[in-house]
Amino acid sequence: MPPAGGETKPAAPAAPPAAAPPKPAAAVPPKAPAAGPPKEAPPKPEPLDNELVKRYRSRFGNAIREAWLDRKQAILVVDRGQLVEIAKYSRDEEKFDMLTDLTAVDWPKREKRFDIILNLYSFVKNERLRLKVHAGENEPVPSVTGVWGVANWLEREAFDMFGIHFEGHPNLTRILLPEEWQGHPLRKDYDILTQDTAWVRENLGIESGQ
Amino acid sequence: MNALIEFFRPHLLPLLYALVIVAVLPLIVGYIVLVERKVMADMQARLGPMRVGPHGLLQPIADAVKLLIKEDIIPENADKMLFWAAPLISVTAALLALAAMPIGPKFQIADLNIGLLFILGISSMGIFGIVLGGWASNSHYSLLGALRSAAQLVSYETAAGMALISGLLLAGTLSMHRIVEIQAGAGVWFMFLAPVGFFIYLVASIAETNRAPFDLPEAESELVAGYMTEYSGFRWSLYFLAEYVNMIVVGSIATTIFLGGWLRPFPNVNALNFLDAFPPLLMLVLAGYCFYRTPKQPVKVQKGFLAAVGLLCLALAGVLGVVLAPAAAAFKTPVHGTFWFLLKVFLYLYVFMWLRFTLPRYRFDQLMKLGWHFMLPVAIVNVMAIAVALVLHRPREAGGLDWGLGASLLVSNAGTLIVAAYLAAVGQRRASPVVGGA
Amino acid sequence: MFDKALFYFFASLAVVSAFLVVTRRNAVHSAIFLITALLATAGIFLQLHAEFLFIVQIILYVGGIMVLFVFVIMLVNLDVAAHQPQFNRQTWVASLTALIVSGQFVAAFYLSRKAGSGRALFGLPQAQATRLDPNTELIGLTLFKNYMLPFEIASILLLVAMIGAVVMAKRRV
Amino acid sequence: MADTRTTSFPNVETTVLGADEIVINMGPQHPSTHGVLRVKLKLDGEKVVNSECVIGYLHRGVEKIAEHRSYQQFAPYVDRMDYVAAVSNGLGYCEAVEKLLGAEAPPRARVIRTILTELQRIASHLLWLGTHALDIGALTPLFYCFREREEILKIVEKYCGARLTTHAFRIGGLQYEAYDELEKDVERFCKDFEHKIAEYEDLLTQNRIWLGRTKGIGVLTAQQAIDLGVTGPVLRASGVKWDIRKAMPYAAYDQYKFEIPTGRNGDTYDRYLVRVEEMRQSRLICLQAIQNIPAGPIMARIGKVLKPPVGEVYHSIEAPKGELGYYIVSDATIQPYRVRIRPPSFVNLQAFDTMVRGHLVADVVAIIGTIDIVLGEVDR
Repeated sequence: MPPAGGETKPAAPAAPPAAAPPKPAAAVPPKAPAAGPPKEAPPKPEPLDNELVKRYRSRFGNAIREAWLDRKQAILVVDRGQLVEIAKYSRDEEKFDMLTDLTAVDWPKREKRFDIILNLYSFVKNERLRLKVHAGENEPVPSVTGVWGVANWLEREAFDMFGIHFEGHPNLTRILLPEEWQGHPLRKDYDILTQDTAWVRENLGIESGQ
Repeated sequence: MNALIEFFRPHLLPLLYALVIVAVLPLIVGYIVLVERKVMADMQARLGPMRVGPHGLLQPIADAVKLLIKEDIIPENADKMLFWAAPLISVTAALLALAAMPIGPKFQIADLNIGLLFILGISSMGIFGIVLGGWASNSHYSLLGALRSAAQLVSYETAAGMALISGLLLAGTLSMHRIVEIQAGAGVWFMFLAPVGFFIYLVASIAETNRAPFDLPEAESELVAGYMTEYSGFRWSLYFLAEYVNMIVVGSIATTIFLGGWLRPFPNVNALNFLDAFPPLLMLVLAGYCFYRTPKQPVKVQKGFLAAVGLLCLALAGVLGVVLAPAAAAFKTPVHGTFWFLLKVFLYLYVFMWLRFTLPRYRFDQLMKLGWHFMLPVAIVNVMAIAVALVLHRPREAGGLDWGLGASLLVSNAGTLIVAAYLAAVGQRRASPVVGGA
Repeated sequence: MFDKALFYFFASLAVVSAFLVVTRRNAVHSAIFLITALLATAGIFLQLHAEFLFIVQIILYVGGIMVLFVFVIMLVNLDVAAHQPQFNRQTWVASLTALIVSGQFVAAFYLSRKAGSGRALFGLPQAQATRLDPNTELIGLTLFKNYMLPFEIASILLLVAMIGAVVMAKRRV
Repeated sequence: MADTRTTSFPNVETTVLGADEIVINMGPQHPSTHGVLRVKLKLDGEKVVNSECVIGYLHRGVEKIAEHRSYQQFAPYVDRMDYVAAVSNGLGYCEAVEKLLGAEAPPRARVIRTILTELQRIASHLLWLGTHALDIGALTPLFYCFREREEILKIVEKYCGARLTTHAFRIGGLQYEAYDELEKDVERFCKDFEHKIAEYEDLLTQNRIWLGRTKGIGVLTAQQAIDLGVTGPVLRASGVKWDIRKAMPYAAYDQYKFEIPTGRNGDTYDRYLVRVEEMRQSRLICLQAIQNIPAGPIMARIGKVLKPPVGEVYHSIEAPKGELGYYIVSDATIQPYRVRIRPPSFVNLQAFDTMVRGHLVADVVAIIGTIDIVLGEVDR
């Protein structure tokens, strides 16, 4: 698949109009825009092994892949297959009763390109916990809508923006973009030149399609 | 030919009155709108219209011109004939109702012996203008708005009618002229004898004219502008005219039945005769204010206009003052009567405006519940209580008042209030919130 | 003369709009012509100095019943009915009946004219030519004194009908 | 769903009689959907069976834009999300990047940030109160609210030159020193504002029609609210005493005393009361803050080119509408690798369906108003 950003373009739509991707006017030379430096796994500032992680490990064993602390925030990388069980356990036993946020990050150069990130909050402990799941291009992720109702729209948004398929979601449709839109904008290999120009031309009547 | 002239002779004065009313009313309505906007602005810490004429005094004229030259749009699939006729029905019904209204002791087109019934009957025909207009527009908004308006109008008309009956029982006649005369004879306005009836009529008449807080057919956010949605320009302004004329009509009815019509406050108390000086003084104050503001106007034309308004007020003050002279005593009652009548109607309408800018809007089901579960029962109980009081203390002549009658009326009104409180309490205990609060 | 002109105006208005009620295909238009017919009749009442009847006609028939009528017509979709033929096999029966009834009217009219001013048709007392002055009061007195019982019976009948309608309309309690 | 999508969006699609269930469409052009929200309602008579929000009409791809801008360049974009509370958006973003950098704004900057953010919270609540009351039919509160909001905007304008999309703060502190009369202006505003709140309450709080239109409408229990991730005044009205300003203090909130108002029934009326009380508390915070604005620098030393070390951070603040979170991933370049914005309006709007079921159509408007959404933030 084509790597990120603006290279390896067929010559056809040469000289794109003003809105080309990064190039801020500032003198700072940006590095290769999208695909960052990730060395297949993000660095781990401080491995974490406190009581909480121990409880998780004792309960789920190898399903808890990694645990580290980044800027004093706890991050747990967990197995994709057991996400729902871990989520249920987090809610019921560990009292992480609110799913604050669910989103994803795209690392196109990695073997499993998506990080799905669940930001949990516990009212009782006044503590946050971040669960991470890795998923490849076409690998479905179990939906946590059954655990937290809020996941419904958040997963739809992640589907809309990244094309991540959430298995067991009651209504996995696009939420912000039009139903017929092609492509998933927050993927790193998507930019203004590769966007769905046909839709824009047809529905908005903008000739350039941008 | 002679026969024709003979036939028309007794009708000359009424014809003149009718002409005056039809010619002047749109202007009055325009200025009521201006006053409403000014009152609204004042309550909302704003200035309101200030651009057209000094203090926006020419705004109604500008609005009228704008409305008249607007494009007249008729929706393609509308029922053309009805779309065209509906606003006319509304306006005609509203204007006709004024025919039996005693604006002054002499200023009345016709004193019918069925006066009040005539007014109610004719003004109820205005519903057809609303319903047919809504239907003819061929739009869902219009139709739903029209049906809601009509449903609201019909429901509250019953309560309003019942409230008026309490006044009729006290007067013993339907003739509007006689009702005022009887109040003069009794020396007390019926508002004080049947206060519950008056307040029921006040609320019901607000609902009947689709004003806030009962303005849902027009302002309910789902229905855009209700039955007027598809109307524009001249036709729209006819509806608008009808609506405001209806307000004037209900105000006049309330003034006549409950507020002593053209009578001065305390007409029989000679010690308060100095109140006769109030009309000319009010006009003098207005004139003085106009002259005071005149030099502060930025443009010469505006200065002139404001001065002219001041002069007009001065002239009115003169007329109102001159008739106080013993030599012109014959003219005193008609002139001052008209003044007091108009002042009372205006104050009544001021209450409408005041409520509109103070209260949120009812929901439709709450509105209907208020009408049928609270207002109507209270109105019926009120009529029965007053009838019982009158039977127990039959006055010697119609409208005659003595202490026994006063006391029993007091008791009957108190009884009605207890029933009202009970109904309100029951309504609140029901699942859905708030009913009541007259 | 003017009175006569007015009478003929109202009378012809009533007849024409009554005819239009039957012939219009659009139910709303029919309803409007029915209203016009009722109003014209009310005008004739007014000419007879029967103010109370006049206004009751307007309040009850025009302001009350016809409003409900128009309501129902607008809510129920009558587009289909507008496209169906309205003159069907009953036409002949209906025309015959109409003919007979109008024949009776003409006969009665003619007979009463022939009988002269002194005697009236079927021995009924003829109405007084003079105006009954306080006729609102007269109607009230008549209804509540002379015909008290029938009036009350009619009221109860109407009340029963009303309650029945409410009970039938209220599906869910 | 998804069967009635037409290009012209007629506002009422099917109607009146003949069918048991009707689908009614509100918006996206509708006076009381507060922007370009489109709501499809399935009705049984007058009762709402279920609803579906169609959003995205204002989607601008803010998160994508972030990936192509430097950290500083992106800062003004966040003002365009919740554009009635731009200052709060900016605060959240600046603090998140500071956390990512491991820097901290100096005390003076943090106090001034607190003052302006609290003023902005009052302004946002005022706008909400005015429009919400207008939706329910009360005309006058709107003008009163805008009168006071104008005072706040004047202060903000004096401070940074802009009224709506302010870009008031910079990463690492403030760009502008507070102007000379800031304390005096804020104090004058706060002194007046006490009576002004009383004015709004006179018009609404005990009004029977207002009670009838808001009590028991759009009830959300605490359990439902937490399950749906609802935050901010909506959550507090359901009885959960939780406010990020207290739970995880940021800026200078740990220095001030204030209460967290909560409701009991979680209905529209309680949300009204909670927001009104929050305005009072914000006023108190402002009054405390201007007592003692520490002297000192207003910018931390963070350098001109920001290259946060590799890693990620989630930072959230209590925006007027709820929890506004920024999740930023850095790859040690001058551009963020990923900026995720956790918009309170978006998440709270999801609770709309739960709140509206079983209510009458006329209540829909009140319920949309009570969530206090800004479509710029829902759609981003």
